[in-house]
Amino acid sequence: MAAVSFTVIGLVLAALAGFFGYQAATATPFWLTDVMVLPLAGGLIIMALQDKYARMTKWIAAAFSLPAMLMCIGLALAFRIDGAGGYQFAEHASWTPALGISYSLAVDGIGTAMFLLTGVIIFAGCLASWSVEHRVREFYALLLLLTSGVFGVFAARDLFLFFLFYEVAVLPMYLLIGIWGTGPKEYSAMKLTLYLLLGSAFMLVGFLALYFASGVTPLTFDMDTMLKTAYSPGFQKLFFPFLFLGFGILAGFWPLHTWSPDGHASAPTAVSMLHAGVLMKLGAFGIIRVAVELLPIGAHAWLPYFAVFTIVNITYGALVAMSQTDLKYVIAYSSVSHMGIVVLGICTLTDAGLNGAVFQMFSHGIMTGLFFALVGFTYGRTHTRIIADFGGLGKRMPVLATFFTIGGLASLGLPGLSGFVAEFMVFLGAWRFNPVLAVIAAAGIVFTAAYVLRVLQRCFWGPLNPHFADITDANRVEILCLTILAACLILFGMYPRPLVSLINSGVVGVLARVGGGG
Amino acid sequence: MNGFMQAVDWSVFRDEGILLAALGVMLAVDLVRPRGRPSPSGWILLAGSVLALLAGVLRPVPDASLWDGAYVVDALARYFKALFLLALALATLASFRYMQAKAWRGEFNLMLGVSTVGMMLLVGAGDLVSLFVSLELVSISLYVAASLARDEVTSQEAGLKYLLVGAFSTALFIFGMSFVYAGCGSTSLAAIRAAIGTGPGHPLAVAGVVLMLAGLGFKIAAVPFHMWAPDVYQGGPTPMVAFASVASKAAGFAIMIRLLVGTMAGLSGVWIPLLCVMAVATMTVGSFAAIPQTNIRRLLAYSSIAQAGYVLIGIVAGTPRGVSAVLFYLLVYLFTNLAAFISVLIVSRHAGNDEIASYAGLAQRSPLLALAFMLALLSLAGIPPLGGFVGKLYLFASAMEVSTRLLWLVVVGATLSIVSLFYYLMVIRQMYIEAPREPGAIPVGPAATIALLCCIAGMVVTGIWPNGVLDLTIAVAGPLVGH
Amino acid sequence: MMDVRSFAVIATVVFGIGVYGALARRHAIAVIIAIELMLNAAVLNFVSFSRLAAPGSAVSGQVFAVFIITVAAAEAIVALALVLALHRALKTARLDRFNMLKW
Amino acid sequence: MFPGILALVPALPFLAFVVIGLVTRPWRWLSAGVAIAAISVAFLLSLGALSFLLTAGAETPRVVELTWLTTSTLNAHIGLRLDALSGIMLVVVTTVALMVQIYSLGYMSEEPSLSRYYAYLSLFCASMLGLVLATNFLQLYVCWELVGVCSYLLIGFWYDRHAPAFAAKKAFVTTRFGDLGFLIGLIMICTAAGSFDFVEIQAKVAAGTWTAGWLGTVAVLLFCGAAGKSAQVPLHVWLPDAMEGPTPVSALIHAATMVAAGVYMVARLFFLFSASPDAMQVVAVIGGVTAIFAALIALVQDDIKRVLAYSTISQLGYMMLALGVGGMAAGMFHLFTHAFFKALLFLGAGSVIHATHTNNMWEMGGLRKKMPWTFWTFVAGSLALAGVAPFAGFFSKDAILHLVMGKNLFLFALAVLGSLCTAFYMTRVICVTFLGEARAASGHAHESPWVMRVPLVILAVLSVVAGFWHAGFERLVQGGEAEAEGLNLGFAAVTQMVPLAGILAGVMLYVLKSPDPDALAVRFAPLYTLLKRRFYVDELYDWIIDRIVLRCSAGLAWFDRHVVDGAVNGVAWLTQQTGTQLRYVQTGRVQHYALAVFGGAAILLAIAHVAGAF
Repeated sequence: MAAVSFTVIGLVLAALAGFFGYQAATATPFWLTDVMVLPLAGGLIIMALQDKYARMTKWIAAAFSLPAMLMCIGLALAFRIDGAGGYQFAEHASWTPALGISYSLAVDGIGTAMFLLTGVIIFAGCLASWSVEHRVREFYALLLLLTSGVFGVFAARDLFLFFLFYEVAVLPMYLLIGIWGTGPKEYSAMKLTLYLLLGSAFMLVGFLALYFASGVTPLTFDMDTMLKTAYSPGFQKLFFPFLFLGFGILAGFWPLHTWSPDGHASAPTAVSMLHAGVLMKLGAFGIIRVAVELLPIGAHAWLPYFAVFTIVNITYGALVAMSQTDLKYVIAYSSVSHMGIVVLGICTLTDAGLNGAVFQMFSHGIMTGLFFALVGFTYGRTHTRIIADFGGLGKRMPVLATFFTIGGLASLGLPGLSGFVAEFMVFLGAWRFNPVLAVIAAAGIVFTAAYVLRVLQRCFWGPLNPHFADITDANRVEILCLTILAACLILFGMYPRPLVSLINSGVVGVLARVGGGG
Repeated sequence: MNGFMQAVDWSVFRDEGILLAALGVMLAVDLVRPRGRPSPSGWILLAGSVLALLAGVLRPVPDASLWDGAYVVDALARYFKALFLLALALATLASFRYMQAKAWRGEFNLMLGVSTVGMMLLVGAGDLVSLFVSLELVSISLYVAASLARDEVTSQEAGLKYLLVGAFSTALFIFGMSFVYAGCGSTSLAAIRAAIGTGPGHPLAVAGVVLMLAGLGFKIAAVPFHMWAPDVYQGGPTPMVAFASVASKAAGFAIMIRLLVGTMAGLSGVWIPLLCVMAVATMTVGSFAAIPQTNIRRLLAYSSIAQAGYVLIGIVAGTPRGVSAVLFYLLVYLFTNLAAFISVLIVSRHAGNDEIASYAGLAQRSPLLALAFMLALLSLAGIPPLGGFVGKLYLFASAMEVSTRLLWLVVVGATLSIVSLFYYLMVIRQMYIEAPREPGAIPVGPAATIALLCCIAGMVVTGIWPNGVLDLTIAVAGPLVGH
Repeated sequence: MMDVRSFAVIATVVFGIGVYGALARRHAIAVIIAIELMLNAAVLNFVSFSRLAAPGSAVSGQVFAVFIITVAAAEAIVALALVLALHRALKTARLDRFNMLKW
Repeated sequence: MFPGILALVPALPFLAFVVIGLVTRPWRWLSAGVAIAAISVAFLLSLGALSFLLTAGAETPRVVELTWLTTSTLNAHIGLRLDALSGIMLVVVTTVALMVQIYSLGYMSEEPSLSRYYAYLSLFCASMLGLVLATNFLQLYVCWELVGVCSYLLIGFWYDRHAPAFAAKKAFVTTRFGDLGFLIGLIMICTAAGSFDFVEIQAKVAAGTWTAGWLGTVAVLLFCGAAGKSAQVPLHVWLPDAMEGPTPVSALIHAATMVAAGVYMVARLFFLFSASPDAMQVVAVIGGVTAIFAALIALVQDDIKRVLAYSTISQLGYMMLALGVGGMAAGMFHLFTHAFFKALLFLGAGSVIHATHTNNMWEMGGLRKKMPWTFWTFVAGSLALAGVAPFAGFFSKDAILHLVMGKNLFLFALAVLGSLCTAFYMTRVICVTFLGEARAASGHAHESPWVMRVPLVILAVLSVVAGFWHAGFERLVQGGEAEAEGLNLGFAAVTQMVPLAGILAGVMLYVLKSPDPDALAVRFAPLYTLLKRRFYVDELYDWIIDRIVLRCSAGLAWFDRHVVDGAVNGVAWLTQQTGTQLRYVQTGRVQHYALAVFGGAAILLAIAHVAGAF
């Protein structure tokens, strides 16, 4: 077996080296494929690793996710914002011409922002999983596989490819939650997987409809071709809900959100981070990229109604979070609430709203990643997540408490942290769209403040629970993980301009297609 | 009819001949074999099927028509023959170790071989008579194969049930045929097609077609003609079930394509709505009834019932794309279901039972087996990047292409695939999430490993690079429809 | 034409009797005989309908009938063998007793 | 040079925050030094800015800006705006902050987390100065929230005790509630104007772009934020509880600067408020009611800091009242003087608390001898607060009363009554705390160290002399052409009677004990209880939160788990049940299978027949 595993590892490395070498030799960098392939290669190598080298797993995972993150940052820096932005780093290759499938990748400003988010979260997620001891290799391999899927969705310009990556991103969750989760993990894993795949089934129907109705010969899944197609209004109105709800499930759209609290609460730390941080964004991303962009008339017809549901998302999520007793449930419901802001921003179809929505996708991704990491670290020390069991942990864990405070403040939309920028833009957009909704949505943030501070007060403030008299504060790996995340929150909260400009270059394209109000 | 005595170009039967020759050798060897020596029948069957397959693929028999079209060789026939031989080869390869200790393996292999020959003749049948005879050749040899496990009463019960329900359905089938004969005045498919034309058709013929649907439904295990399937899948010898679940089902779809799409397209107004009903019922019952199962073979039986429902969508579409989707899906299904049954074969032999609970911790006991089984289940559920996804996508697409009126069928299918995912995940949960109940690895054996790897490769290749197979199926399906 | 129709009616009646027997009788042998009856109804049809057939196709109905009889015999043999084997194991030939495989 | 260099004013404290947080955290005195150094430079720069304004004139605001974020339709900046208002506020904030930071060296000398303390203080100063210098609505809001969070962190500085933890949360949530109005108002006006910029919006308001009614709505919404921040009724409940924070923090944030941000905001947006008489009326009434309401409660409080807290609320009410009746300069002048004497009073109270380790006045007493510096400076502050001539408060309050009398007699009556109460409760504090015989906690009290005394003295001096800048201040704020309103001596002489009466009453009750205050409390028991329980406002809010919000929340949580998720699980259950039931159709009896085949065929025939196929 040793020979086999070394052979496999050698082959993967050689393929990787060959791939990069080819790019270097021909001076044609496949940026997006590179970013996508890195985690996958890491995952394959980890799977091929023998058991006795299992302790190397984490380092390999970090060694592959760190360059992925750095490349994402490079991607964001290299993205040319000047002018209309548009799609960049495009790659195109024929795949299955008989079905009109092509390997077609490209990102616009929105996609680039999501790449950045994913890169940061996956590296932080690898660090946050440092304490996993059970079946480590499978854990990291699945985690990295999933990440490749996520990258793929954000870059796909072909609906088939989009769907393929989408499933690759969603399905490993079943095992990740089922094997390494806590609590009713099998139940949660099953619920999450079935619910999300039900969404994807509806998406698929929508995709096929788009495919046939485009009327081009030969038929194609290429999204750029579909963008040029004017689907009939009746068609758009019929299929928009399929796509919106299909993606909406993943985006935590009320009332299709109940997989999220259970799933996030049961999932292991890094999986919660990735899931709430990145995967839920796939849903919102899909709504923008597929539902809204391809079916603009349908969007205009349906979104005013869906917007009402997002208001429920925001306020209801916050109110429900208020009376949760389990820390992870609080954060899960807060995700439901915050994702409502994202979808509301999309529903407004305004410049400010869409920019805010995407910014919130980024911001919430980082913030919720930070939260879940913190909860994971705390749970690792206290072995409880029940809020009432905590108390005064700040005394013993000042570092964790500080990061929790930063996360909490970002969550309640404190200016100076990235959450505010996003929420503010969404509210601006929502006001133009419908003032009543904007007011109710804004009221939601008061509730958010209430429950976030309540959690802070109950868990980290107050007299120290003597039960935890000798727990320890965060270690170096954890601090690194938390610092990366918190730095993003602060950086883009203090000076959002670069990120907003990046996102705006994509939003301009969406609005040009949708023809939304300014 | 004057062709019967004509000089016949027997070379059109080359592939069947190769297999038959192998069967003859097998019989002879088993006869002269000294007692106590292991029977080489498996090897001979494998060699025969692989030879026939290679011959069929590398040197395809050219198009031909014998006896006024009572037997034809065309692209469709060649495609299905290759498919049957592939199934036979893989099933034989995988069951070497399983069969080692069985006293009845000689007869069993013979029956599988005969049934394959029957299937190969069946897909070439161009006349109701030859169709009926070859169909019965397939069926009777499978009845026998199903009941051959003499050491288990359940095997015989399964065989008898299979036979009785099969004979009952056959009776309906040929009763229907007799009306078609009355309505169209001929048993030749070409003549029947001409008689039906595009018009509403003779009422007797219409009634006959409806009755024939019952017989076809039995073959593909479509609801409500499916009820034999769970019992036979559970009771029959696993290699037979593995083989029958893919090959016999494929044979059923082959004659469905031949009869309905190829011959009775003029009556599509009659059979399309009926098949729609059957498809929905089949998908629904298959998906739901599998949920409470605790026996893996029974679960897979219901799963294969559900799969038949999906394939029916392609027939319902009735277009070249629909037929090619059916052909594609059947090939994918071959790899997928065989992978599943090979895993079952190995685990059941090791565990001594078929309980799903025996799969607990399989991922730790035999990673390859668990991986193959998981991929098979995911492919059945239609998850990319596996062949099952492309196949299902293609089937759904073919239905949506026809008209948006079939949209509901696709929505039902897509939703039910989530229901079926539920029980597939339950099995995956046992394999990957639960801890092993007993320690120790489960050995797979080299032959079965090769078979499994072939199946995995088949699933993955059809999922990631389906181009070749797609082009082939499109080429096969093209001439069948539309004239 | 009239006689063909009446043959068809007779065949249908025979078929119906066969169906009834196959569904209602409990003894395996009786059921097998009933199924033979159903097959024979088809045979009757084929023979009588061959009069309606196109001139060149008349014989094919009769040939079909012969094949059905042959195949039915083969089927019956296998069925009887299985009933025997089951009878040896379970000491009964009642079909409703053969229900170890269910649900 | 100005105002670009002013970027340093908020930047230096912010840098101090970063440096303390990342570098000097382990060395607490070094951290304190960094913070004080930063604020000192900021203070000097602020003084420079003010003198620049005084010499170069403050008619037109000087603005520099930087793009903060930009999309196709949004254009948000951060920048610096130097004009009279911001110039004055800079000085007020930096002065008080500097005093408080120096004072804290003594007051917090035993605190192990001193680094954290100074880090928070620095962050607060940075945000507050950013707020003061804001050029646009967005920046104002951003800094507005940031000072709020600093307040939250500092109130909860001793987070390992329940009360501060709770008070901090309450402060944040309550102000946040007001900020909701601010946010909505801000979105309304900025969406309508297509800009966040004060200058642009002011121009549009002046051009009559919007109706007074609409502007009034916006103004009232914005005022919600101001009311929350400045603890106006009914959002005042957080400020008394905020006294759980360290006393210097109370002096800086909850007396002099942050709570005055609401007043500053109204003054800054005076162009908007003054465009709507209705909004002005709202501001005035809320201010007037707050002034008397809080003063009444202050009469009966036992906690020295709470008395001062209610007094702060009351004084903020006066400022709002002044703004509401159109006296922007008067309001701001009261803010200016109040900052010094209220900071002084808090620091004095802190000195007392530092010495006695209690907040309860009734455990003190007789501290005059033991803490003379504290006593005399405290008296100076009290007289200023009471509005006794010629202390600073006299000038500012007199201007307000004069203005109000001209506008609204009812509000004037409230204001006068409030003034009476003010004098009375300050007298009460002094009598109970410093005079009379020593009680339990006063036993080993001693004067505070010099680092605490020096700020007291400086602030005391400012409390005495700040009032004399009255005319200059008004000129600066109103702009050169506006005629500064002189002191009306006759009016002043009459109103001067009010605080004197209050002092007299206080002395009678608490020094001469005739009538005996306890007896009065018994005699007017319902009224006394009403005041003691702070008009039951806290109880009302608790009831609303407990009974309505939390029950709603629990109800929704139940709904989510049992109805929404119940539906999901119900579907799953139904699916499983269907499967289970369907499985029993498979009876195992072969004739049933055959029946199904026959039945199926029959159904197919029937369907085909019904459909008319044959």
